[in-house]
Amino acid sequence: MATESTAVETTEEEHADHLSPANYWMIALFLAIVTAVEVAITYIPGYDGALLVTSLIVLGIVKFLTVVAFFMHLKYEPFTMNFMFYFGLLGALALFIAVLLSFRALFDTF
Amino acid sequence: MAVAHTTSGGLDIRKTAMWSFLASELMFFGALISTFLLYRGRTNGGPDAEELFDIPFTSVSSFVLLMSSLTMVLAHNAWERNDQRQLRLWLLSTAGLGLVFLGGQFYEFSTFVHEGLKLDTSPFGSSFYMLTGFHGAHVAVGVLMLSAMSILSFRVGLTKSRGMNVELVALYWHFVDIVWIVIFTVVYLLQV
Amino acid sequence: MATIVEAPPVAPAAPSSRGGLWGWLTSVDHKKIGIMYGISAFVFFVLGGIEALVIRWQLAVPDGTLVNEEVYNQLFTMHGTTMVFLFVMPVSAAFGNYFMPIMIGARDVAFPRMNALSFWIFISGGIFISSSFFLGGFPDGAWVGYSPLSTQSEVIRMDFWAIGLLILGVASLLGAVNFITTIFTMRAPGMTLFRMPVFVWMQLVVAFLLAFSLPLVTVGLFQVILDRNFGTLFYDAATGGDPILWQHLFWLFGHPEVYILILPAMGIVSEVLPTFSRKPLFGYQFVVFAGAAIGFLGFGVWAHHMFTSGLGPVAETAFGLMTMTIAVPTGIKIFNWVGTMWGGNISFTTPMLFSVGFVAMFTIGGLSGVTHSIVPADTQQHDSYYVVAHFHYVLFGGAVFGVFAGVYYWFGKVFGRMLDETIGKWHYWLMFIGFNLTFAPMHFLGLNGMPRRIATYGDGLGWNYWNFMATVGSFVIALSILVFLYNAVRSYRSGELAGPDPWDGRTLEWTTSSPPADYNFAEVPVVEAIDDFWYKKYGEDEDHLPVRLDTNPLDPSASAPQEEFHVHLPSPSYYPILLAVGIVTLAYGFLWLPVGYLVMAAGLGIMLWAIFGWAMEDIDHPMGDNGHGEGHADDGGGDDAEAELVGTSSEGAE
Amino acid sequence: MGSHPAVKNAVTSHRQRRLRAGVFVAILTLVLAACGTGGAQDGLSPASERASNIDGLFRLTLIIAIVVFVLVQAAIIYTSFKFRRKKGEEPRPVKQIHGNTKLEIAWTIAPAIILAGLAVPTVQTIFENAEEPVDALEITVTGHQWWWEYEYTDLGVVTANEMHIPVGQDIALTLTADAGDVIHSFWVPRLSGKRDLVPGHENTLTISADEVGLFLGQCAEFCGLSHANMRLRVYAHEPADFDAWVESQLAPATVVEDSEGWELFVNKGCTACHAIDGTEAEGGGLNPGPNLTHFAQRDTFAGALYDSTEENLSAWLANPSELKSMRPDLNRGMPNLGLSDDEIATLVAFLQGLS
Repeated sequence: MATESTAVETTEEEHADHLSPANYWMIALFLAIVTAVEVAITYIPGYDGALLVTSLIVLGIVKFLTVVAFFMHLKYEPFTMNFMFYFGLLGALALFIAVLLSFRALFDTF
Repeated sequence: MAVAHTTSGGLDIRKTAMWSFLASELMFFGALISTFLLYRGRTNGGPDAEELFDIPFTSVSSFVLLMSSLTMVLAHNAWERNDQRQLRLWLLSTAGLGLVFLGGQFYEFSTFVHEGLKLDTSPFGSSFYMLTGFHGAHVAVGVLMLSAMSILSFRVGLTKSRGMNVELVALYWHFVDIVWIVIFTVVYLLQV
Repeated sequence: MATIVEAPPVAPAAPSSRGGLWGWLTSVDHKKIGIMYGISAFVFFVLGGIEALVIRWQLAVPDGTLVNEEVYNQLFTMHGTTMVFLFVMPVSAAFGNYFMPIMIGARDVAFPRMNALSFWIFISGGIFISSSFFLGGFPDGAWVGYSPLSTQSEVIRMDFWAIGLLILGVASLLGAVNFITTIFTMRAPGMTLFRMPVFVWMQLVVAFLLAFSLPLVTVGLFQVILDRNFGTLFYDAATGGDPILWQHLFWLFGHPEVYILILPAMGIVSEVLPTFSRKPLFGYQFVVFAGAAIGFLGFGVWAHHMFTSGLGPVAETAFGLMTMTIAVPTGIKIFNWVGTMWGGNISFTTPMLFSVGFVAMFTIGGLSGVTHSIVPADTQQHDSYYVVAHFHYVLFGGAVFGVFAGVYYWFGKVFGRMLDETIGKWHYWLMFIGFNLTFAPMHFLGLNGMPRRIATYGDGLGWNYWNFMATVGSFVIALSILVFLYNAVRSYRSGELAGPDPWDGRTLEWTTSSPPADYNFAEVPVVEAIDDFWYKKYGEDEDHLPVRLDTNPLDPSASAPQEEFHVHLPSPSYYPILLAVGIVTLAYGFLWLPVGYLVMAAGLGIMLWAIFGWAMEDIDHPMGDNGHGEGHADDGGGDDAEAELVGTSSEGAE
Repeated sequence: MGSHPAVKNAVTSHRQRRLRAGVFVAILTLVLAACGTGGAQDGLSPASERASNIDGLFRLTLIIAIVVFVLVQAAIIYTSFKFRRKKGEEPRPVKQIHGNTKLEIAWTIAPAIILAGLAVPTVQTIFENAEEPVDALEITVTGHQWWWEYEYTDLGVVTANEMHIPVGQDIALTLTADAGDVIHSFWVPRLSGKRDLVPGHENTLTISADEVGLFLGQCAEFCGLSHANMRLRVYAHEPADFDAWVESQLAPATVVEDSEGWELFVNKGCTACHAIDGTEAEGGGLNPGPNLTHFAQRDTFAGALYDSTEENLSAWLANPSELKSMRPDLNRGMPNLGLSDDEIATLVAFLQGLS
């Protein structure tokens, strides 16, 4: 690698201390609770159909974004990286929803 | 625009590469999950999701993987503080939790096969095993990298000046975790 | 014209550790890798061309008997596969590898060893697929490999195809990650995104297209391999599998792929037209945005390849309209290219001829593309020779003309000597005539009801005349390629010396020597504008006309002996080629299970050895370099991380 | 699109402009006339309402495309000549123009408007051609490697490769392929666009014929070895003639069950694949072949590839794969039964007796 890496080091310092281990434990606790809620609501009688599906998807998204933003520090990364990842995420979602729609296979059995 | 010395825009070279690779991986798992969603009802007379899935069991292994993200981020934190002892501890715990998850998946697969769902039973079976199998392979690669990292940590010590390994492995590991978050919700919870 | 400085007759003798065959095999220099990409792509181009000639000879007259159906099906499958994956893609990678880093003022790509790995995986994948010829026959399921035909053939030919494409996919994905990273992080000071040459922009868009589309076909290819070898039921209609799924996965990749093939050529043309018009590119930002828009929209139109598969009128309408919208950014590009020439002082050199030919021929391909978006009309055109005509106007009239524009434009930069202009013009006009003679008649053939991929056709359907003309045309193209080959060999040996800036160029590559030094720039350039080099050469008089300045903006290395500069460079490495050998060994073993398990084990062993060696390699080892032994704190560990990146992609999923 | 300055300057006077327009229209007419061959498989000679819809839409698009083509190419050629540097001339400094936002907006909007204009009839035709026909004759088309099977669902007629339809009536095709087969595509260019036959799917396509005649077509989706030899014929009759054809198809097979030919037909295993209605030969098996009940009424055989002459049939029975590439070893296509010359003669006579 021909270029020096001084710039690397400086950006490194910038976000190193955003979160402490205590924060991470709290986030993990939060994730654990969300998971527990996810599992729990599938056992509540009468809590099913669109309501259940929506709740599960929302909770899943919350977990997903929490890990990405804090554990993976994407929240503290430059725009370019956020753009690449979320662009890919939204792109993947849109494409696959379109594909499943074309098979009429998205909403029929949920 | 600042006329800086080296990397334009202050982007870290290896992290940029890793994030673009992970974005690409999103598409990969997206296609696998879509295939599963398309085929989930096509059981060809074989067992279906409701018969097979053991939600309490899978919840535990999901929890294990989720917690491995915590240990990973703690390892990363220790590495940033140059705390070799903590780093080793958390790296090894992460690898261990990963192994527990893999063990759970092995147990799950053998149970399913026992109950009559094989790779060639139905499109449902094919797509289920392909999706979870590829995820498992990713976990296994992660465990290998974590082990290599731990060995390096014992032998030479991993410091911030010695490259970006821990950071990159952490990104990869969390990615494997978030994919499982989606799989757990979409493939398991929504199917029963 | 710039002064012509003394340059060595051929590529300069490299330091011993970097020279010779071993030097090429272990090189991590993006320029050498670019040259290797270019030459191997050209070899595949000739192979694919020979396949095409046999196809055309067979179809010259009705009920042709040169080859039988079995051979014919193999030939057109390999023609398509070769031209798409083994010629146009790698030749774009060749230009990208060689010029992208130089054009952004970098000394190399972000991950030089990964770059070498991309190339070696590509070449082993190409050899893997082509070797099927000696091991049971070429793949014969068409380049689109539609299931269940691809899962039906009992012979291993389609395994060669599916596994080969997986291998090539790994190569492209690594290349894409490398290019994205390079363009985002390695630009010279002042080289903001919107000062980058359009060629670099197009490489960036292509890298994103690859990164986002390859995984989709990867999943599909795995499904085909699993179906063929492990009894999975993804495409087995009897048990509920759905063959249409493959079409979605393939075209979700396959349509962006079309833009992966054409955008680099558009980038080349966007460099050539301004240089020879002596004007900046008209509407730079619009051209860039149009390129990005084409790439983005390219993901939303895959189903227009499936208008006859029974999507239903609603989906057909949606995808038809989406397809139409792509004509808008494409039109913007064409108008801006004409606008670039307008008011210029155009010199019709060979690269310029090819570029203007590109614009003219691509327009035809674009317009016939619009007729495909008219869904009902497409149900007549689909899978007919009309489509063959269309995509050859895009990929031959477009991509290949663009590639040759690039070859004539940059040959002097790469090899130090210019291609001969007179022979070049012969080449151009022969190719232009041959191309139109070959492919224009196919429009008529298709509209007259001739389907594609047929080994023979009956007499009395009114197809004889145009088929014969197309065959004549294809041999004119072949002749033009011979002329080019003659030109290339002759000029490489004794062509006119190029000097650093033979065309009075506008971008950074012309500030360096021809060929550039290993380290590209002795001094990393500082960029202040689009077409920075031009504005360092020319000021403006009171009428806003450019006036040549007295300063010498060339990089010091362009006019001085190379030994004076000591720039830290990555050492050569033999692990990339070793890793590629391991991967291809693994692939060969897979085809002949259970005996192959031993071969696979060997392949895996080689791979592990290579990955381990890669991670542990001290890339500053004094033996491997020009003696630059100075420590570089970041490198050892950093490449460790790079190795792991590679490890995940080759072992894990893709 | 015409807003480019090159175009404005290219045309110098009114008279010239009119002259050029005249020449252009003349050439266009010639080109369009020269395009069609009028052949039996010529997509530019539509013979049904839906094919005409498609053709009209295509011609509209083509005219617009040709206008755009001429304008753009004229601009390129004009610019190339006007601004070229002559041989031996020194490079001349020119103004470094970076762009013009107004022009950019113009040539973004102009194509968009043209396309929007094209979109309207396109969408109309998509839905028009997808409309379910009323009082249609229903035929299920099954694609096989490498021949076509037609089942007239309401009439109880089963035939192969040659489809007979009445003039002026909509024919509702249901298109499918067996689970073990591959994707094919049904295409009779003069009657309609093509539609795929996908294993596990049932696609629909409506065709019709405005005139009596023979319309040719062939498989348009690559389906393996003998894709090129998977041809089909559609015969359009006056309704009365069509009824007569149906009647002849419904008549019992003219088979003498203890004739030498029948014995041979059974003993050589032909019945494993080929059905003859009204006899014990029910076909089916791993590789169902064409129903032969009224074979002698057909003009062609082997995927409509060969005329049903004695000579062709004899050659076929002697070695089918020599006349048409097939893979009988993989249950795709007719096997070589190793017949003697006498047996072949007997079987050909038997087949030609199946009227």
